[in-house]
Amino acid sequence: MPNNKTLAFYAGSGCGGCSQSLMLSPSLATMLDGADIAFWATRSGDLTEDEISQVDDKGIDVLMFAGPVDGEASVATAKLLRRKAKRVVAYGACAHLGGLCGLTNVIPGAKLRELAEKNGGFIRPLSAVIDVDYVLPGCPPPQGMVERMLKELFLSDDVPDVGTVFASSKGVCGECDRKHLNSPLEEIRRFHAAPPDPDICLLDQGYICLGPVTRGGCGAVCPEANRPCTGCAGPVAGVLDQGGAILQSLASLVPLSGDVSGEKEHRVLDSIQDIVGTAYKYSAASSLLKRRVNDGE
Amino acid sequence: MSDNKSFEPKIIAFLCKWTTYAAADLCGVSRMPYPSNISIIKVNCTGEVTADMILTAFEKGADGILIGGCRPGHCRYEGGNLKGANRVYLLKRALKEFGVNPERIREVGIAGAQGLIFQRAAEKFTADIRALGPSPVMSNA
Amino acid sequence: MSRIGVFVCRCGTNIADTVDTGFVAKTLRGYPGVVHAEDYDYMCSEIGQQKIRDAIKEHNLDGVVVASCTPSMHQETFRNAAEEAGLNRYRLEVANIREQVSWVHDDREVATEKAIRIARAAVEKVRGDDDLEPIAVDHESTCLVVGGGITGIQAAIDVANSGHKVILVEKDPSIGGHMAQLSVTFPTLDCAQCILTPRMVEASRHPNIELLTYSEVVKVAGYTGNYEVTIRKNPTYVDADKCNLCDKCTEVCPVSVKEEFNEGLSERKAIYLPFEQAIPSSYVLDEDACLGVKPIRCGLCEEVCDVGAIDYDMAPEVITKKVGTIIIATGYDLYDPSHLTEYGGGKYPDVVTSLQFERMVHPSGPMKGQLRRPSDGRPVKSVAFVHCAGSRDPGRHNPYCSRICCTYTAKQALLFKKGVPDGVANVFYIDIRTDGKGYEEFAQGIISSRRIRYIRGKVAKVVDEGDHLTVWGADTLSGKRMEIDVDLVVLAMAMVPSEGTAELAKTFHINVDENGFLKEAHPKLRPVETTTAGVFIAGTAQGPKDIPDSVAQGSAAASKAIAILAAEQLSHSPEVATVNEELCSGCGICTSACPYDAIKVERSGVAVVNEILCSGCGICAAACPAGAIEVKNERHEQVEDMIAAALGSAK
Amino acid sequence: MASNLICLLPHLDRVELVNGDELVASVSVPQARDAFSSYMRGRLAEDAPLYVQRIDAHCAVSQHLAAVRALDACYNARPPKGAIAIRRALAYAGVYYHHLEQLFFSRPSGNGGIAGLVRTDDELAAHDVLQALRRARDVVDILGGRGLTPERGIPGGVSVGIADEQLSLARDIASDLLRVALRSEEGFRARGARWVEKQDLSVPAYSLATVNDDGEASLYDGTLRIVDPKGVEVAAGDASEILPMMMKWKEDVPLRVGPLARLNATSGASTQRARELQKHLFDALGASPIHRVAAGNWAMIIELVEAAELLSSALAELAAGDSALNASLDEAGEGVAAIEGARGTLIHRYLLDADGIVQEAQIVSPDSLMEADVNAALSSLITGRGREVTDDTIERIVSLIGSYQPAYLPSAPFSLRIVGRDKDGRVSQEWRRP
Repeated sequence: MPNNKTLAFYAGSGCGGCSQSLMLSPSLATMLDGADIAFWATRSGDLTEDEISQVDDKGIDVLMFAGPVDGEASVATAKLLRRKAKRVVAYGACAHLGGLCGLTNVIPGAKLRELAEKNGGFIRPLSAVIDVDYVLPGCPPPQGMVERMLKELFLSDDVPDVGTVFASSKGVCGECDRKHLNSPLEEIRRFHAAPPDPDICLLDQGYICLGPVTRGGCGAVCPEANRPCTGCAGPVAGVLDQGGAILQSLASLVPLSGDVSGEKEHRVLDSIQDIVGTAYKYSAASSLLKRRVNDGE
Repeated sequence: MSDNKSFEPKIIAFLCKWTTYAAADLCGVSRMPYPSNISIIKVNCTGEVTADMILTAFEKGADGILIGGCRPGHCRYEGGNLKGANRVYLLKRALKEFGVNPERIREVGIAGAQGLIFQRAAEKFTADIRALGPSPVMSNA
Repeated sequence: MSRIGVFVCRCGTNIADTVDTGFVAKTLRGYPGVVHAEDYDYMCSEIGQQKIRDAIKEHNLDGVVVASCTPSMHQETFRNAAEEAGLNRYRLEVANIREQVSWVHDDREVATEKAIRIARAAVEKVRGDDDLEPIAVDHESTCLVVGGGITGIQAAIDVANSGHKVILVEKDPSIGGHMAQLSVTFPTLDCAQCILTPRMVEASRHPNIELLTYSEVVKVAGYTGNYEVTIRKNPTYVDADKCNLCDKCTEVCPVSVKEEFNEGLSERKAIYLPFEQAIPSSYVLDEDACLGVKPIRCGLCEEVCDVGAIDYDMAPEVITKKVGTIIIATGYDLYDPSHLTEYGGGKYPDVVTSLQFERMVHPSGPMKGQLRRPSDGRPVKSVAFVHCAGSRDPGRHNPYCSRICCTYTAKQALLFKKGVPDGVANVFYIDIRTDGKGYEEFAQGIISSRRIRYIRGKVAKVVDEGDHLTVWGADTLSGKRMEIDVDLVVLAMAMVPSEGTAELAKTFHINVDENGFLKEAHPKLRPVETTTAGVFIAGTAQGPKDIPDSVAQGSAAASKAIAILAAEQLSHSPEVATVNEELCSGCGICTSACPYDAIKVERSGVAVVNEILCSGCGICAAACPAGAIEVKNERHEQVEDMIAAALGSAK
Repeated sequence: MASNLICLLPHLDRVELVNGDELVASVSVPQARDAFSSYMRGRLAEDAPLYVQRIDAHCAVSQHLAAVRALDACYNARPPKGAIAIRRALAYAGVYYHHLEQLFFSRPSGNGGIAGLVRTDDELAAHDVLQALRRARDVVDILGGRGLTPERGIPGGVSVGIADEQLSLARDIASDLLRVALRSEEGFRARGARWVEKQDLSVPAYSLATVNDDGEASLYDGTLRIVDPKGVEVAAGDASEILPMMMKWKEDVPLRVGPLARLNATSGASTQRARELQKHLFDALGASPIHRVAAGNWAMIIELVEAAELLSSALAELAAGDSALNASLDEAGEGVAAIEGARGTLIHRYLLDADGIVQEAQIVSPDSLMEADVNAALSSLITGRGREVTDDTIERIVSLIGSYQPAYLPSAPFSLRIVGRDKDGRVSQEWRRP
């Protein structure tokens, strides 16, 4: 059926992966057939504030917003765009969670932080500055999820419920074919040594995999490629803080040694390196703590 | 650092209903006062306390979090307190990365009969959090 | 929108002195979802309860908060009242504003403000509470007793007498345990066999008791009321029903090994009768000692057996039994004397353990009651008894007191003096602990008779000089060094958990304490219960103790077990973990967190809680990476809202 | 500057056109000093390939492989043949994907890209190209383990081999990709070549590219070679030798990287068809080295054919079920590697601690290598226009920047700002790329 909606794509900043993921969708042509395109900005420079202002308020049926919000100017643009659109999709990990950019919120004492602070902008997920109606997770969003979004938003008579996330509410594990042995976590392993057994659950083998805390819908592509899930689709529906969730689960997998001092368990937990880069790779900016603070440390 | 004299810390205490919660009750029964800064949330076991609970408490304005359960080796649920302690141990490492002083979380193991120990722990923790000053987390929105 | 009623108790002046209860009620009235709030003098009074009942009906309440004393005091009272008014009892929560507010804070303004926050947090909980119903469970009415010593026998008989079936499992070929080895028992000095044997017979003949000797429990599955236990019966190679105890087999058996019952002081054949009063009364072929039953390499016993009781084709038999409760009474072992190198434990033949000494003085023991040195058979004229051998020595051996050694050493010294009136008995002690009924009188009688020399001090060293032993020690009262030559040294060995206790605890999903003894649920209030419902412990498996205490615990455990077995159905708290199938991806992390094996990932790919096994501790919920597991009426959102309310923050 | 990740990479930010009274022109390629290093410090080494490809998704494959190869060097690891074969094929697929996307979807013409394109009645149906792009992405997916952003590269090898059926699927796709590449080249030659011939701006520059043992262009590994504007070799060596030199050069020596440089600094493409197609280019514009700026587009489309050919032969050689895919790793240390990224030579350097945690990280991007070259070109353009700023000047600047296409505009998600300043240095005028 033809799509009579007015739509727009806006990537304020970011790496360009999101616009490619949309462009490559097999349903793209169908979606565009009959649609009005208000604008298609793959970088902020494609579009000025004036140009956006010329669009009627609520004149866009669906606006797809990609890239992080990272300063006063981008907050203002996001708010302006919100006025113009009936429905806003946070498209991709940056808009959804802050994405890899969010790690800059946590880097201590770096030049980056000073620069960001001067600019009045930490990385924020889109939902922190405007109401977001739908979320398309992923870095970049996997094809299956893009397809689902296009179908539900543009090619279906029913409008998805506000709050719909075009991914599974369950974790990646639900889609992973690896054999799960329920092994205790006694040693953290990395790609220093030989790569993991491709048939057995990565956590079972001691590799930190964010599959359990991360929304599925991707088909477990990374574990399929014999690499752990790094969490790009954000936390599953039941938790608020993705990093906290994986950390509590990892700690739970470490068997109690019987020694109440916990020394042996701590040795295992201490061997987890780069906690933030591992547990909050994409979600630091949308974590409950949001960014690094100065607590007299 | 802020003016600590006028600063009244907000402290959430997750207390195991079998032990430290009972110790807090005993403080009451024995009329042993402790700072009113501490608000108690009863839990079945400190092993029930999730990362979301701790981080939510910070996000909602807690300056300190006291986690009180059984003494090590005495958990009713076969080491639930130790499992909880391992989770907090790891979470504290993340807090540190976010610049939050991990001293804002303290774990204690206090038996139900140890009212005095709870009183002292409550006093000490409140004083320590007062010295640390307000948590910067909430103003982070 | 919720319809919640809030009742603020003044508790006379207990709360009202410090908390402005009227203001609390008034403030709560303006809180979202609260449709009724009042304060009253004593909410727990009949009038107070009636107020709750009336308000539930009048305002059609779907939740109630009572801000009063600690929930452990009156939560059940209030819940009963609510239930009478037709409200599900689990929709009532208590806000603790007495013990945790009015009694610990004195500033009225501060306390009132805090009481408001605490009450609001309780409102947040109630807002999320669901109707719950206790879980009813059918159950088995058989009791498994593990261990056939005096404790297990007592427990088995008590349960059997209540009309329930009992399966009594013993790993040795006979029941009786260590008590069967003892000479006489303190403080009455009656013969151990004489009081034990009737109990052994009663247990073996009781119509409700099924005796499984030479057997071990290898697996336990299930939960209270419904356990399935797997038991391995080891082959005795002798048909007990056919064996007529003619003893011909032992005469021809060519293999001799140390006899366990006599603590290695004598020898037995590979085919043997455990002891004269053994039950079941049958010979046993010790497969490890035998020259070979598979293939048969000797066959002499079978040849001489007139009744054809010997059956080399017997094989281990694995059976499963369904039981409702379990009592574990697996007893103790002596600490290995070879750890006491300074005393020559396990090395010098004339340094014996207290149990060996029991056998030596036993009239039907290996020496027929005539004390002789194991090394050269000379009569024993002088003995050094050493207290606390391996006990009360935290650095090197066991930190605890083995409780019975002081008294039995007094008894043993007395037995020695009776048997050898001109003999010299020296007792080295740290201090004398005789805490049982009549024990102090018994021991002091022996000590004050001055026929036995009590020396306060530890033995430093024992040296085997060939024809005698030299005991080096010190008398700490006089400060003198001691060097005594004796014929025999008796070590009052520490009691330790019987071999395999740690594995056994794992099998039964219970804990051991820091010394390896089975751990009770509460050291004072729940001494025979464990943290696993329906599994009880008794006797020296739980810690060192004497016969009367062991028997008392056996009976105590039996009564606990009977309470479950006799119940029509078991009732279980509905506040258990629940899995949101929409969120669970089946990662299985919860399964390793559960202390009770109560959660499993099913074929469907989601975790499933066995509500009957679940204790509602919530440890799985905090392990779950997906937030898919919650404890009923303690859901994540409820707790997060409670936190916000307790902090005075907006949601 | 925002804390957007793109600022971690040196990238084209703006063109300074006027400085007070004096009309000058210069591009600026700023990088927050040590920003990338700060971002990566403390991260797991094996995660580096995952970060970099998401900083720069248009060149995700090149970034991934450059990081992976630099990590090989950090661990002194020599990946086994099987792993190199997979990585090579991935590199070719990445270059193909990039070039196709750049040439058809990210040109600074039309109304911003895709929306206009789909409605274009080009003789090469948009649908076909889009389909080819999707299929190229599928090959990246098969070889890299994830579409757009590969996962397979790890220090010392690859995380896992490729299943049989996947491999044969990739082979089928590859032959189709070659077909589309050849048609594209034909189409370009018919229309685009004339355009290139008209764009007469020519700026002599040094050229940098990677050559194989036969001196031909190599898109995965080999020796870095620099030739002077006359085509005479001035330096050759591996990345660790060339890098310090680059850092000294890039401010003032006009250096060119990318498809045109790969033509100039080598004996030519390593595949037969591409070599034949290169002859057309030489026929039109003279022999190598070619300094006509606009020729970059032409070189790029020939490289599209080359990448397709290389991909086909690499896939043909790939043995499914090869289990020796990982080398043992030495103690972690410092490592530098260069790869011929789609946009030009891309150099990564990492310093790891003994635990394999990143201590220092550096990316030398084609943008930064070419800074001096672009400035020379701009300067030449402005001088030729009598220093008068008209709309036409701006158009020409945009077009010029566009001719550095492989390395410039489309891949930077920032807009190109053209800035005029008054005497006091304040911005008096600002143009944005349309």
